[in-house]
Amino acid sequence: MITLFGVFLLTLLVITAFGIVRAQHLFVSVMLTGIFSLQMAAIFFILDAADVALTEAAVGAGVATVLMLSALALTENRERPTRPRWVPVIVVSATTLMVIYATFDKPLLGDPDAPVHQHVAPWYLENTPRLIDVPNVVTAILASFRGYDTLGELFVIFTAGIGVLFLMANPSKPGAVSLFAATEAEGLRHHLVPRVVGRLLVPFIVLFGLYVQFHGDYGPGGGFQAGALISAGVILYALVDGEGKALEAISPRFLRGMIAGGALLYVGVGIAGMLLGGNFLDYSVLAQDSIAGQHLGILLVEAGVGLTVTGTLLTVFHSFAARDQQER
Amino acid sequence: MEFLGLYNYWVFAILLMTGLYAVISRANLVKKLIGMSIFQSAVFLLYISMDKVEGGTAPIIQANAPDQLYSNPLPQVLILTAIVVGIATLSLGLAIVVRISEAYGTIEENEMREMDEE
Amino acid sequence: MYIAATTAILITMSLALARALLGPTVFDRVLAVNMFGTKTVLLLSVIAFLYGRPDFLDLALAYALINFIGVLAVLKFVQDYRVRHGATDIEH
Amino acid sequence: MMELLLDIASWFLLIIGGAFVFIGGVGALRMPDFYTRMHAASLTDTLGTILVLTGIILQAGLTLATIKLVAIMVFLLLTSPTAAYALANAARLSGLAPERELSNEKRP
Repeated sequence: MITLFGVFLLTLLVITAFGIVRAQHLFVSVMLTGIFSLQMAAIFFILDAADVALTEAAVGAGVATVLMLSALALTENRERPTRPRWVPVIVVSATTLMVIYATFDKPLLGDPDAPVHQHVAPWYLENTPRLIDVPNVVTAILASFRGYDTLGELFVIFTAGIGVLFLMANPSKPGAVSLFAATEAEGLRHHLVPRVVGRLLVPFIVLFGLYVQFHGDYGPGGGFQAGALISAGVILYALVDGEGKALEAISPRFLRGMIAGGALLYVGVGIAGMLLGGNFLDYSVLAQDSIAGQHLGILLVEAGVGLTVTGTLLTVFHSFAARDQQER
Repeated sequence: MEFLGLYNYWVFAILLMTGLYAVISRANLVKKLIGMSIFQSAVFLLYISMDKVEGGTAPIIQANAPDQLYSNPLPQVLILTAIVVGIATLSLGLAIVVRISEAYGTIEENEMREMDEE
Repeated sequence: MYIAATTAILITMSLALARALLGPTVFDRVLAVNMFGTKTVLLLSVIAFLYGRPDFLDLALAYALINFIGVLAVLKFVQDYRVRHGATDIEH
Repeated sequence: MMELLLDIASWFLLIIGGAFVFIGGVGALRMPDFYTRMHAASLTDTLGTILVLTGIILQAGLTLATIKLVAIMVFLLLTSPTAAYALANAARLSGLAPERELSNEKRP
């Protein structure tokens, strides 16, 4: 039965994707992207990937829509009508058919004998309780077994944050019209209902973010999800109470410190392992016995991830929201 | 019901090419970025479809059920980080589009090309 | 019984999607997104029980908390758009 | 006996809740203009949520899951009307008029 639900959702997903590409109005595309992300999260959940679904939820519902809208506010929200061109249609259709033809050799969905399930995955599932002793195998692999990967990904996020800062940091021209966040510098302050409810929810969102951060060893969660959730909470605060208040609460300097500090914390844990006589990112030597060391290492590394993700997403949001539109 | 076992992969193929179509056929830069993120989501779907094990559950080990089957945790780790990296790179792309729009006054590729040729 | 509720929610999702694709105004689409969000929260809660793993309710909780940020962003977008352009060509 | 009663109650709530959710969907699709559509969607959103989540709570019993479900319900009941308010406000600000009312007034 659940398979059928999955098939239904996947069909909706395809329809939504066509709608996104077809829409002339970019605002409509962005709204449909929101629906797309909700469907993806539900599908990930049905496919037994709770951690991934939580990530998609945290990123797609709060941060992505707001970022896209603030970018649209700075550019245009209407696409010029283009003539349908036949070469791309033909190329794309032919490739689709070829890829579909290729799938006939793939093992069916959920086949336990598929090659992917034979190689390293059983080892991880078998040895995580013995070597690391946290229930959530995804967190164990993310932070410990494949710590190098995650370090790399973290530095991609770090670099993207630095890139946005470089691109958007130049001072805007005097006399330019202030926009998105800066309308009367007030946020939604004269809308009483959103303001009250928004203010009420901000602490709960941040609290839930912290729960996801520190409960990540036992349930779905971890630094990536928590970072996205906490930045969604701060973005909500910026929306209801104005950009200035949010910047007062967490200053840009502090945010930049978070971006760099998180990455440094991650690398620092790795180097600490080396100094204590292990390998880079080997947490076993951090404490008296190796399991306690692993726990400590995972905690610190996830905290580093959370710091960098929160810092980057908020910095990006502030760079977009505080930017003035230049005279055209 | 047997043929539904490949349905996820067909949807993957269609989504992948829908995203590619938006990237290669549309002149609008924001639309291209949205197409890129559809492309990205298609890849996520492919990986997550492969992690499913029939009768399994999410890989959070339950101490009270020693014989429980679990889905494959490895694709989940890869995609989990990729989603957050995806939003970071998307924001970098949007920042570039905003700067282009400030420099040219448009985000349509063909109009920019005309301006460059003048 | 979970299956009946899930089916109802899924059908409602497709109705909301139809509204999002048909429009005609931008706000209809935003309404559809918001509806879709609420339905996703319900769907995730019901499926968590259908699967017998109620510890995955965290996901539904995350959506319940942050899903309306998007709508607030739209309100702000419209408000600023109006201040900036004085015009209302955001619909259609 | 108690078990059976709880089961029946929760099934009843789930089915009624599903029905309300579905009616809301039909309303959002079929109503003539934006404000009526919003009316249909937001009202049934609230009631359907209460019914479905209460139905699940009866199944869950007294566990951590119940606390999470109650939290989900409270947050949805807070955010969903807020979203409806924000949306109606945005539509009104941008000058979208309730269609029927206007056409009735114009009619002699």
